[in-house]
Amino acid sequence: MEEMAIKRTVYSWHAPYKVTLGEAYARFLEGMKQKKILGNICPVCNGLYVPPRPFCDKCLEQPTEWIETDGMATLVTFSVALIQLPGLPEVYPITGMIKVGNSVTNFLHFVAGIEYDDRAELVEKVKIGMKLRPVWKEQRTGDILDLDYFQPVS
Amino acid sequence: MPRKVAVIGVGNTTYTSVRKENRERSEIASACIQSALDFVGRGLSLADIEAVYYATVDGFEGVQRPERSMDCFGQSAGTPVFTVNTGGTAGGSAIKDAYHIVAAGLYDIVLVYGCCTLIATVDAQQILNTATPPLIEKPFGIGAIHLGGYYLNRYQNEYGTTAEDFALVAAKSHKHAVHNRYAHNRRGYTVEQILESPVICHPIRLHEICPVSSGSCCLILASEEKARELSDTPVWIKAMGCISDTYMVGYRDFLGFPMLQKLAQKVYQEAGITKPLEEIDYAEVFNPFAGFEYLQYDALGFCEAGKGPKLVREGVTDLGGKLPVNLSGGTLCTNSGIAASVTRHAETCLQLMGRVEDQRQVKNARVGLSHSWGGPMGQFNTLAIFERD
Amino acid sequence: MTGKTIKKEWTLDLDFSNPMGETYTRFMEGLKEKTFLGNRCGERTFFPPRPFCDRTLEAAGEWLQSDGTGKVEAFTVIHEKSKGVAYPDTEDFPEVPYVLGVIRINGSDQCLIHFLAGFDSDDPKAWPEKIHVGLEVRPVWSEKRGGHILDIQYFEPCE
Amino acid sequence: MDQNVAIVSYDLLEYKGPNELGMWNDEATFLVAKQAFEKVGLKKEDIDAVVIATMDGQDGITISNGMLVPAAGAYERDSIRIENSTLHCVMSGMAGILSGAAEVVVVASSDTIEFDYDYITNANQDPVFRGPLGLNAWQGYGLLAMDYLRKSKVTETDFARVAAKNYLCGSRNRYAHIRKAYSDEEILASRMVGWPLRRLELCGMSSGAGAFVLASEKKARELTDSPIWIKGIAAATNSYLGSWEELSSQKALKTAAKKSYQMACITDPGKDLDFMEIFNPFSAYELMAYEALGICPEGQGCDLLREGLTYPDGDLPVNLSGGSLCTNGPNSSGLFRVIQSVMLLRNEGLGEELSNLRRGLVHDSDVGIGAIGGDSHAVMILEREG
Repeated sequence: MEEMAIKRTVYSWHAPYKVTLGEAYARFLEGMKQKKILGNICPVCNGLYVPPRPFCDKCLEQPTEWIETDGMATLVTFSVALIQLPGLPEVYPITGMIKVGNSVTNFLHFVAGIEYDDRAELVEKVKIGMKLRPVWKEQRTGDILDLDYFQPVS
Repeated sequence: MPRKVAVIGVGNTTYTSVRKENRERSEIASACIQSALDFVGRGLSLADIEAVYYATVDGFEGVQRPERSMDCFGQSAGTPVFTVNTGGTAGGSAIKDAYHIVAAGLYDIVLVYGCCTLIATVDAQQILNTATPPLIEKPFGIGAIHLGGYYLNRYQNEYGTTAEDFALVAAKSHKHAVHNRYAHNRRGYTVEQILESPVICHPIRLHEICPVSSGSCCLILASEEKARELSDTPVWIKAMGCISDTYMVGYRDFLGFPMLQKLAQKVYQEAGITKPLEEIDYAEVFNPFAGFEYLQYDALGFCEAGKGPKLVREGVTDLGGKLPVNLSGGTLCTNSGIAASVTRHAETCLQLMGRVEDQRQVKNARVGLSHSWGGPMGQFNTLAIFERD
Repeated sequence: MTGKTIKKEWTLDLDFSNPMGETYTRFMEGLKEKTFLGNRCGERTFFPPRPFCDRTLEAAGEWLQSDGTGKVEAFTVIHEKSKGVAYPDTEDFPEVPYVLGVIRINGSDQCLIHFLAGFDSDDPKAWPEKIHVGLEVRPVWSEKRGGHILDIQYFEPCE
Repeated sequence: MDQNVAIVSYDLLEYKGPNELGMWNDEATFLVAKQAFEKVGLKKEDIDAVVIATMDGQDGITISNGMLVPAAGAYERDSIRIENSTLHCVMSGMAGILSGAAEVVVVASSDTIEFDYDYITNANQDPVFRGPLGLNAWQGYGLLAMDYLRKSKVTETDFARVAAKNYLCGSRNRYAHIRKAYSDEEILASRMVGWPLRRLELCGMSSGAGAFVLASEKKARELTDSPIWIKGIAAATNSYLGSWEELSSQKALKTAAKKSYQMACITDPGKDLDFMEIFNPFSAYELMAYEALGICPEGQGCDLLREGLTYPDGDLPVNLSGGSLCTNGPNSSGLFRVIQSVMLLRNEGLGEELSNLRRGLVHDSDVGIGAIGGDSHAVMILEREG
């Protein structure tokens, strides 16, 4: 058979979804609007969850006690994207695992507010164990990105 | 009493880049299944397969539940297809379930097919980003590579691992992939070439990242009675397990793979293994990023935490060493999505059967290990121990 | 629980490029030329063609050509417009109400789903009576043909 | 089987309309799983494995099982997700127990999200032949219903009547989403969506969640006095391409039924079974299933209905829960039927006094995701003691 250019079906999905989130998510996101980072505490293991959870994975219990943290945090680990990766939103180059207060879990968020010319410099400027503070957006809508990023406390 | 279960057949197709892939997904699958049937021989045909496990992440395939429209699994005879989707571990999860269902006596001969998940993919990172929790973690645009960064950055910070250490373990995979006819990237990058490649996501370099491949892999599992009838080299599943972590990425501390460590304790106990480095003859671990192999050595008890680079420098995990690992080139050299998790098991079985290319065949391997890692941002691990007669 | 909730929306946006393989490519290239191709797999004949036999996995054999006429085996009258994936040329879809049919191309051991149109009545309520199982139909070709299934605009009664 | 597996506990939410639950999938799953454990005194550490019945496209997240498994107790435990049906998940759990890998397995599923049913069931079609036609599940149902209409003596009035029977049952079931007893006339007067099917003959989408617990015989005896035993279970899958005869003959359902009857030593299903819960995403399907399940000869499904045999007060009531027309969680519809059947067998109230049900059949399928071809079916026989 002669060489034949194989056809491809080229298309995109744009599938819409709607959900109503329950209390743990709703309180947390409402808190964001007011520049508050809330957490909740498991009644069995006493672990503090920031962000809060509808249930404690380990104990399978519903955290009942809520607290407002001061937002001060520690950088557990991070990754620096040295190039803008195709197919991903254009965002700050560093995302980190951020432990707020004495949370037993980490908060995935951006680490930014650091001056640089070249992304490669960031690898040296950011350190595991660094102290961080939250930086908020002016316009807040009850969204995870109401918190713009965490910035190293110098 | 549960029955013994063996892997008796392995099927593979050629692997290429998804951009160069011309075959329709059912053509890839039918070729792959036919190669497994031929591998077993002895007149085994599609009609003898009593159930099929299709391992996928269907959202990535461009068709939801694509196996529905692939008439290559014996559906014309009503053969049941079980569609398993647990992310990158789907192959491992499916093998585990197939093992259970044969051990339980519900079927005698089953096929586990690891599909070429990324065949329709335009952009792998875009696809992988859809597996993060929307609304809570997805807006940060993290793909698998960032996750790799979290683990390897933390590992490096803890143990002072050098760029050369990471390149060394990558070069080990690349070196052997050259000889693997079923590897996608067979360029055989050296340590120098790897160190010259750019850092994409600190500390991961380009040649330490898996390609986006097309191609697929399948296994045929059989009950003891059928295995003895159909194979001279059955590879028995000694023990197999799966472990689940939390969903939100933030619930992991990224220092090593503690879940894999817990799973290994359980699976080793079941298989009667107390000294893995001494008792296991071959291992395939899931390394989409070369450095993961080090974290896996720690978790699987091959060495003390952080001592992986020493093992590699001493050649312990290379061909001729005490416990060769990833002589297929690993996921690092071929990552056809879900197929890669089946391949980890296929490669170990092939090594135990003595059926790989001479240049990378481990002599007299009797006990083997296979690992897969996946789920939303690495939520799941599976682990299997194989043994031949 | 306080019953506090928050509403959120999102979309799953993904781009795909799905290879058709040689058999389907050849079939689609045929449509471009207003020919309807099929093939033989063992004892059976398939219009459209199959890449392999679903019973034995053997590669398909001889290629066959048809004028695309066939018979209606089942149909439904679609009264509601629905949203679907934006495949190429779906903007040329028929307006509701329209008829979706199951067609067996003459000689084929496999059916094809496609649109049916061209009945001598504008009243959709009358269509279930106009169309019957066994009705002979033929393809009506689209003006612009890019090598895909919508190169056939619809099937119409032969009479 | 030389060992038995039982359903020992369950919990189920009252179903509502899409996006009306006020919880996300993980929250809903946690709620039901926790309840199911507490009913029989199970603790998190007693759970050996979790099996999830969901599909990514219906959750809007790829690998969406990740979100559910910890909510059902899978942290540090085995878990898997099987997409075909809840009964396929039961087979996974059973295999785990019979192989000795597990003693207690949780099966869970939830629906809290609203998605575009037409869009997703179109995305379930192949992208070469059917997807580009805009084909979706409802349109496929139209083809199947028309075929049935032409092949048997069934009428459109029978379609409406079987739908009305479901709505009648649903109206008495507090777990059902739609609880209005529509009459034949109302159903016939509802708008024509795809001839011959009208809006009230087609399932909608519901939100809800449920979980049930499978246990080995030994463990089941420890946990409960009223175990519900799985006496038979089997699955089969249909071809996607093929002759219309192949695609419309319900071959997979027939195969699965036959195998499960064999396993459960059922020789005359019409007599040996006390009730059935059938997936009926469109009115006609229930009648087609009567035939495929062997409770009447081919072409005579409508006779059973006309004679009243499958009504709540008949000899073999079908869909006492109200069926899929009243409640259809896209992920959890099979789970709903399993739990409703357990409730019937335990006489734990579905609004109707039916205390003599001893053995029932549950059917589940993914025919609802694409309708024409490629559908998997599974049939399970459940039985109580005494």
